[in-house]
Amino acid sequence: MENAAAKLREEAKKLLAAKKVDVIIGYEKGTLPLQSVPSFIEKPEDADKLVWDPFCSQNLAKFAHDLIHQHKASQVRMKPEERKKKVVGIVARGCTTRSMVIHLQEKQYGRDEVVILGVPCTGYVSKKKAAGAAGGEITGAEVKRKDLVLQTAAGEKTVPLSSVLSDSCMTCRFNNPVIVDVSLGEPAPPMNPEGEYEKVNAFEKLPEEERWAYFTKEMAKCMKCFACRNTCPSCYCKVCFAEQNQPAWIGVSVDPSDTQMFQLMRIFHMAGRCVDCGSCIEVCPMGVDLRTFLKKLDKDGFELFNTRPGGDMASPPPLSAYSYEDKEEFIYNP
Amino acid sequence: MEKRIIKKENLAGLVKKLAAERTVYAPVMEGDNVVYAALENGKEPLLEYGNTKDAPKNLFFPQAETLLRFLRTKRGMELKEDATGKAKEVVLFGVRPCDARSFVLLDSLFDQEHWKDPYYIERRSKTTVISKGCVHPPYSTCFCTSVGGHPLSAEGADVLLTDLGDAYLAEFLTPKGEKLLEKWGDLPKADDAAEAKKKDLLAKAESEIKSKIPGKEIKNWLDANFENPFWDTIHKSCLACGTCTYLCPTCHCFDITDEMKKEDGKRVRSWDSCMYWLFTQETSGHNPRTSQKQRWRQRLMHKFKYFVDNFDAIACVGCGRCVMYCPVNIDIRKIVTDISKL
Amino acid sequence: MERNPYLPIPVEVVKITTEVDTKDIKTFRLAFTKKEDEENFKYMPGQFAELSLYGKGESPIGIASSPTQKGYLEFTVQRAGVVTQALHNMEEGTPMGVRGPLGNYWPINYLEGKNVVIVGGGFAFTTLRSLLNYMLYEENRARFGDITVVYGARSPGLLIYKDELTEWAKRKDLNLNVTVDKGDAGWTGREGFVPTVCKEIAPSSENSVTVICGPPIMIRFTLPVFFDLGFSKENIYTSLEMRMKCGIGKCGRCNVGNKYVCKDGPVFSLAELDKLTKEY
Amino acid sequence: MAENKPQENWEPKIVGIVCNWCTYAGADLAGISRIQYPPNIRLIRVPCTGRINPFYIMKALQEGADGVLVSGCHPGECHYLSGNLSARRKFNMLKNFLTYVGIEPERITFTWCSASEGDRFAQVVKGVTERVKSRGPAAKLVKAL
Repeated sequence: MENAAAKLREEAKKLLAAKKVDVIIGYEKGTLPLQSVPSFIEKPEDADKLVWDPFCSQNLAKFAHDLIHQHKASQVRMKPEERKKKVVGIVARGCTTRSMVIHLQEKQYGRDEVVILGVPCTGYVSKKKAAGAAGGEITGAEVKRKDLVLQTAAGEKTVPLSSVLSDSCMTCRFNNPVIVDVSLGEPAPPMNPEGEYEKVNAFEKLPEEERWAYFTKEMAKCMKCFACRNTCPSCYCKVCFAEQNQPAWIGVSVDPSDTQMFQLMRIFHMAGRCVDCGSCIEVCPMGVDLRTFLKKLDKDGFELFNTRPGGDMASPPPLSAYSYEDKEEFIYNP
Repeated sequence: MEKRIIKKENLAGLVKKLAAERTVYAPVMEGDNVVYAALENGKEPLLEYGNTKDAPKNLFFPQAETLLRFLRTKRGMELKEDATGKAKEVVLFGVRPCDARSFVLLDSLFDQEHWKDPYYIERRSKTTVISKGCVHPPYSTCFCTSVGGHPLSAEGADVLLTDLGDAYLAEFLTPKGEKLLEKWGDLPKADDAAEAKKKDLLAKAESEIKSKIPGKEIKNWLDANFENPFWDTIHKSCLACGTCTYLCPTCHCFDITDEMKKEDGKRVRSWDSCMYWLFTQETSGHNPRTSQKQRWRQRLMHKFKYFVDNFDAIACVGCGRCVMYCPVNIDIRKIVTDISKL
Repeated sequence: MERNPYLPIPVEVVKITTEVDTKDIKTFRLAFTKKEDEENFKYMPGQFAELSLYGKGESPIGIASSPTQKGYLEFTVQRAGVVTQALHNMEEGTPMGVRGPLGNYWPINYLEGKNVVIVGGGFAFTTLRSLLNYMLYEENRARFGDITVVYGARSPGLLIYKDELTEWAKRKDLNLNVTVDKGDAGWTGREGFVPTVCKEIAPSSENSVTVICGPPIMIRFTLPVFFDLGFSKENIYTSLEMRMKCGIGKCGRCNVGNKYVCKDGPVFSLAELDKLTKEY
Repeated sequence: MAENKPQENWEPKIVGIVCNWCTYAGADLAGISRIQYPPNIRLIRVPCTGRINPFYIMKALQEGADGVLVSGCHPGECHYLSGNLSARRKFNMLKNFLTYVGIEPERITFTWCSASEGDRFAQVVKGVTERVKSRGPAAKLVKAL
């Protein structure tokens, strides 16, 4: 992992110095423990800020999309021949590259507008799980080989790294980049993708009322800050349905149905587009369990249409394709 | 002002006694989060906690509040009722001094001489605030002393509880607070020793606050530097979510929307956030704050300059929620410190 | 305690006038349902009010009538968003609400004894019309010096208050200059942009104040003309526009620097605007 | 929220979103042929089932519909060649998803019904009304003002 970080800085410097990219989106150290936060490096000498560690949680594909689109928006009034292309370098793990595959399939930018610095990934630490393990405020955190050492007011606590990884990482099928321009390390060993749908399978078996009770309980936590939507690389609509007012899809009032509606609609918009990067869950300040619901769409997408979102450039997103042979057991016949 | 002593084991009982006759909001554990909730259905108030995840402003300035109701009639839409005059007497228990201070700041906005906000004022005047001092600052991100508060501040509280170790010192600061004392009955009077101990505890607690920011000092820079390259450096990783503003005890911007269902309708005031692009978007398509850079500048300026200009106080109480829960760790302490070095 | 400022005052639409050929600007005359509301609604030219349509929302609109016109309020509204669309679909006799008066007003006291130059463009002429009618009112006219008006629109069909323009043109105590960017077959008046016309008329800056309201592009090109004529920034007033919700300085979106356009504005002199940030 | 018990004399409100070319014509045929079917359904005509935003279905539930029926041309008969095939994928996932979160599956029905199947249309509406009736008035997702 340390090797990957060193190689990352070196490659970033080269790319910036050679002006092959205008900016590198990576991670830098935050002000709090467990935080490696998005960073935007524009000068080669700043590349030393870049880090790559198990605290790099966010899917950076969102920023690649935003930067390219902001740049294009700033040039709409220019003559076509005067417009400049902005090339974005991006530190990308498996899920980040999958999101980029989705962007490319959905024609959000060209392959020549991004330079992918692919990093092998062994998962990132879930802040919620780490907080649970520490049992108090974490004032310092450090990775020591396969362990995470947490400092708290009560003292030091060591937990195995594998026990505090994000749920998405533990069952990740794509922890190595699926598309890459500059590779920053040997492929990482596989995680445990077989257990991917365990939770969904168990949830499906619950009685209807229990499922509904769990759904409403989780959604009751949501305060509609929209952090989940805004961090999601697949949520890039210029005007989100949640903001439309002619007509308004969701109301502002405190009635639970409005929050439930927002989440149902957002989650369903992820059908065939969610790469299970876990960013929405990681950023949620209230700790809403979105994954149980998002993963169901992933499972259905695979079982019904045999696709894995962003898995490779050649396979189309499930809802933008069709086949005469698609299953239709759900169709009602009187 | 009455000063009494409450034995540690009695506090929960006293709170429940209040809860038996009126609604008491107190920090409770809901799932993994400590939040304010009404003590009903046997919910237990938490006595040991850092701070709640949500700010208690929700009680006076709810996330969504009905301003008025109307009805569709044959003539057209007609006003049915004004939603003021409905608030009940409640007790808000266990507020940290920083959050209690936020009420004073919100008062200066909602309870101005001209244009009083009846909804806020009504709830505020019917709520008795029992504050719980921080003899140990609960988080390393606490910075109340840098923005005009301190860990045992009584500002905004009606009753202040200070944990003396073996018992609580209870100071009944306002007439509203003293009314609670009548309900609680005879409590032993506090002596000078308790007072002296509180002073020591305050000094100790203040020294334990390691996070310091030059909150007041940056005002001159903000006055002169609306345009400055520094503003290009903070917003890049911002997700433009509303976490910081929704969790902030002093953020008070809102939206007003009408909702209809069949013939009934209501006008709702709901939280809004300067972090959203829609916040200032005009119907014409013009938007005075088009970029996240401008929105971040607005947020910072509002807290550390505009509010100071208008109300002579920084609109930040140093609770550290925005620091702890920002998804991308944009740290207002760092920004303020960076500005002071410019 | 003062009246709940969020509670609209009940009014009724009594008259709707379509102002322009494109039919997307209409003037609504609203009469108070209760007599006491009418007496309490004391306003000055330049102030605005929130037009409140239950079920649709509210929209801040400048008051186009003058306080000297008793018994009703008038608002000239362009169809643009949810509320204004609904307003345009309304019929005479429908009840609705008004919240106000809100904001500050044109500096009437300051204008007294001075010559006044009114410059308006397009449909931003509404509160200027209020000011003009206020000053032209019999009892008020003597309080002010010479009044010069420059009013422009893109085409003759887009001029608003056509009847009043005809009336004003007949008056001797008013120098009215109506111009259009481009005339049509029936147009016998002046052609030309507002800044050009201002330059031609060249009102004296001696003891004079300019009140200007219009699209930003017009303001941008007109101001230099007045600076050249010797007008100081203290003697040029304009009105700002911002997204608003509460109208009473609380909801936090219409601020320019530490001033709220709804409460401390919308009227500012250029000298005051210079002290504020350029974020509007 | 607890599920409501079917009340006496309660009649469900069902929103039917149907395609212009097949099912709407089928409904017409049912009418012309004087085939009786329950009056609980309110039809919304859209050009094609492929045009139906899944949000419409969720929104109908929020606004208080007790059930939603979506019906279009049989696969292979779409006026726009493949609209109903795209729709089939969407609705398959939607139905599974809403059922998964705990919405009663009987409330959301998808079917095909061609312009010549007036009889089938009546049968579908009859069946759907009974299915919805068996679950009582909708309570989940319904917005209270």
